[in-house]
Amino acid sequence: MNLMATILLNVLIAFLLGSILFGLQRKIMARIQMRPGPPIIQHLLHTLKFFVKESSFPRTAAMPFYVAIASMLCAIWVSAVIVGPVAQGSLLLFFGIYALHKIVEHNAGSSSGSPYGKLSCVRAVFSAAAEVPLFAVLIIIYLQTNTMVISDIISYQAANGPLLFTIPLAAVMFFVLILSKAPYSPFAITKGKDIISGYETEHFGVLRGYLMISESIAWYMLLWVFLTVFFGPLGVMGYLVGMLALSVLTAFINATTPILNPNHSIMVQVTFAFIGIFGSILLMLAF
Amino acid sequence: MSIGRLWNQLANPKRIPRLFSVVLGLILLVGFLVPMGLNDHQIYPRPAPQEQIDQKNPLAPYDRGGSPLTEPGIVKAQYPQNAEELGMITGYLSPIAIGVKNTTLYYGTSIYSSPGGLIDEILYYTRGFDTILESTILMMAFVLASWVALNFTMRRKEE
Amino acid sequence: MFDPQIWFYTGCALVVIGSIATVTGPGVKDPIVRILNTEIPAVGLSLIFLTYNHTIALLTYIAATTIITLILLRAVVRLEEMGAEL
Amino acid sequence: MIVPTVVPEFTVSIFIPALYVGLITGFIGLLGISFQKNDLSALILTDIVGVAMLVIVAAVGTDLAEALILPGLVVELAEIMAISEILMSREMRKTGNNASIFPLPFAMDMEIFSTAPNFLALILIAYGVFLTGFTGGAVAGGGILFYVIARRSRGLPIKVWEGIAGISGVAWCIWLAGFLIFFIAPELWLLGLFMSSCGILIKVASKMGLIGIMAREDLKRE
Amino acid sequence: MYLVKIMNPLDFINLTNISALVMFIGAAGIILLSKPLDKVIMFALLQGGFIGTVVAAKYLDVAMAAAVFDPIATVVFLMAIIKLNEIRGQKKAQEGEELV
Amino acid sequence: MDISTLGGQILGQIPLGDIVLYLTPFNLFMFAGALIFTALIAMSRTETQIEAEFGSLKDNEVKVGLEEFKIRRFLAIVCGLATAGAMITGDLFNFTLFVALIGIVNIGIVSAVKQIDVLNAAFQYGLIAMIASLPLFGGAALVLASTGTLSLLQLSTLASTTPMMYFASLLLLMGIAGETGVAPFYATKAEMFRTPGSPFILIIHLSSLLVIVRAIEILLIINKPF
Repeated sequence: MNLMATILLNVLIAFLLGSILFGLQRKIMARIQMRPGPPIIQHLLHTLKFFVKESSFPRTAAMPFYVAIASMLCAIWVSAVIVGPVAQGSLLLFFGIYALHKIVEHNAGSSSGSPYGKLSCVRAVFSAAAEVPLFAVLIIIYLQTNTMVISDIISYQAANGPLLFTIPLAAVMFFVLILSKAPYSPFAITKGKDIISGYETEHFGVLRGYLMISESIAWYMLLWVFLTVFFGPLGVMGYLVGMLALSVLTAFINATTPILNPNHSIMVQVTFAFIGIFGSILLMLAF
Repeated sequence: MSIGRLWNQLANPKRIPRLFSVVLGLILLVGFLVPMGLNDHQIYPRPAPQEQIDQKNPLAPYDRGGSPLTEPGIVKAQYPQNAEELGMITGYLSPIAIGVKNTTLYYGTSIYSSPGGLIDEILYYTRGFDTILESTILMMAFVLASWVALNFTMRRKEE
Repeated sequence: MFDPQIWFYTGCALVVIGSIATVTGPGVKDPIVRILNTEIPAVGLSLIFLTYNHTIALLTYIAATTIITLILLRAVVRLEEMGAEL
Repeated sequence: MIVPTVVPEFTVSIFIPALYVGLITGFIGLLGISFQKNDLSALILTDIVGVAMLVIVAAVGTDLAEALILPGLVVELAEIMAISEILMSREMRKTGNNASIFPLPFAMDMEIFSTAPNFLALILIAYGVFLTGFTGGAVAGGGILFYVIARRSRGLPIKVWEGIAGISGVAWCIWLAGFLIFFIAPELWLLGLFMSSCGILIKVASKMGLIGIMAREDLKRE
Repeated sequence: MYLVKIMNPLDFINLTNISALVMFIGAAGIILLSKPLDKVIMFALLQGGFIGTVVAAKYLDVAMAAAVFDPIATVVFLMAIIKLNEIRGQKKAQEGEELV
Repeated sequence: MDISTLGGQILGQIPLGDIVLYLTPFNLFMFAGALIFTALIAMSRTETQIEAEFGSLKDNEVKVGLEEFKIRRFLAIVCGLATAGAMITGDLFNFTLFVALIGIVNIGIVSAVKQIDVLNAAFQYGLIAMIASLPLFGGAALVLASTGTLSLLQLSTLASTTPMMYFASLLLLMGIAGETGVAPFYATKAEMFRTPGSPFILIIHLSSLLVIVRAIEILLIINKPF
């Protein structure tokens, strides 16, 4: 029962903090672009709003699939919270969850039958191709710490100092991964405004609510993993400050860069990945 | 902006197999720089080539000892504890195979390719799961080919 | 040099020569010539199997290579027939 | 001692040459594909790459290596077939189904077609049934295929085709049951062996027969 | 004296060496001859050499299977070549008509 | 070096002769994920793709025909099962076979469509899948040659990694990259997604990403950097 409570608490924290960070991000972006911007809790309110709105399903959708896939996205990120903050399990498992998330995201787009969703789906496949090399981060972390289990990585950092200083390029690669998940980022080709809202175009009511909840949790989880893996054991304040700092940083980047063409977005990420991989290996050989 | 154009070219499906094969070819060349050698402690070792046929063994080159239904042959499997009847299949000869064995010296391959024999032992018993997959791959490839053939390439006049 | 070595090195030579011939032999622009040239590495591979005494694999390979040839020839004839420009 | 405990010296000594031959062949084949503009030629060249793969696997030189080669090459065959079919389908759509523009009077009265097929096919099928397993399937399938191509009879309905495909599915199930017997009831291993080997035989042979039916469409159109 | 005994050229005439030679000739023929039909004949030579090698290895069943499959491969090649010639001939004829 | 530092502690084994499947939380999660998606695909119908018709104000509905639907669903289910299998298998060669099966079935799922571009992408992907069988099986054979075993449980107990094993795992990685279509070889695969039939193309993507994650585990088991 205690475990259940911990899980619920963690999921709730993840959801609330994720939404507020998103709101903050939009605010900062707006201010950089000399706009007033929405209030910080806008994203949270937005999410809650969708649960009281009427749900409707497009006539063209692939039926049980269309509903199940949006609910699945939520389930996947809840299990990510269980693997991450609650159980501190294997990092590999976390990346398995991330892979599932990519799939769900891409099929939420294609299952509605909307041409915008379809384009978003094709782009999601493109971008997955770019994010896969970033899994190399995992290998680099493993080579450095000899373990994949998050709790062991934390204790390794407690003994040897944060990994950020020993494998900085891996941290940069992971940051690119986080950046690609942020809305309005140069790599957010799946949700670019040229294809309306991408995979979310045809989701209304509860389904959209599910999608937004899982986006918030995903953002929280990615930041959590980044902070845990590269900064070592942190207190509550540490996590809070770190997450704020990262959100502000991504907001600055997103506000000042244009969205890239899909092919270029991928190749930029792949180039980052290759530089990161070879650079990290060289650094590790050097020290 | 030549790098942008280059990146766009990489998205052309026709170029991908070519690109892949160049990269793979270069990696194969790396193989010449790597010191390699065969580890002689292998599972399922076999006698030197032509050794059994030179001894005029009618079961050459697949004789691994044992006698049908009574005594298991010699099989060096990875996990012998997982296969209770290990070696029995190698030792088994069907009645026809026994007939062939007594008639001629040079049909060992046929004898051991008929039910029984070492390859059957590996393919069906110790590594049977592999064979399931292989026959599934075969089946899927044929389902695919015959479906395309039936619906598109053979009934072309009807369309 | 005893027999298996002769088989082995003959097989190796055939595989390498045959694959070079398939890639850049004279007249390989014609697909049927190319398919005929692929038979040389196939025979070379058969010899390598023979050296290692993989006779059951050899038996299967002899049958399979005939069938592969048939499939490829079918594709060639059919594509030629429909006047495809690849 | 019939079976040595370690791999014989001769096998170890030819490992490096065999491996290098595999790598060189693979390199040549891949280089060929990368410079090849023609899709059909690229398909033919993948055959060379397959040969390189088989050389590398064969170089290990144990019984296990042989067991890995055996189905691998049947799979290679199946993949070539599937992909060539897709290529044809694509070209047919591109050229707008003009495949049968030329009515071909293709009469080839060769002696070998009237007498040899029955005899050769009979030998091959009988031999294939005796061999069983993948090998027997390939041999018997070759026999069926040759028979089907060379026979004059034409117009095999799709139902027969589906029947063949069905048989092969059943054969696959028989083989699965055989595999399970090995682990669930090891004392019945002989039954398992026969089920497995005959299942694979029927499966491979019937699939090879399909190729013959397809090929006849092209080569023996009357 | 001993050297002479080893170097006896007749020792090199055995099934293995002859087959290897035949195979090389066949391979060279397949590669170098220009007409596809000639190539098929050289292909038969290559196959013959291979069967010789298998016989030298004393695996008669394999040799038998190879001997059965060889003519099949040859026949398949012949059929394809004849058919292709026919198609090409027709295409040429058609193009000629169009020109006239 | 021990498997439990990668995927969590080993919960059990399923011995099938020489092929021993082992279960860690990581493997089980991926296995279950693949199965859930397969079940979802098995019971879904396909979506209707709406396209604007050129030169008029009408809409064009692209549907998947019944025959095509059946064969694609069948292949998609097989692909899902193969992915699930690749997640828990404990044998290197077995894993490569699963990957090869996934490759051929993926081609099949899109080969049934009628768009020329998609067929072209399927053909080019098929070429890659065939080429990739060289590094895939070749890499597995080199691991066998240098260590004398294919079982991952055995491989994880070896004391050190030889350069030959590094080379072999490089080949394996290339093979998996080719069969699953990761960058920079992604284009063939993404083009195949332009066809309708979303539940089936899900499995194409699912299989490649899950296989990549699993491949990382396997490569780390083979290579012991310390």
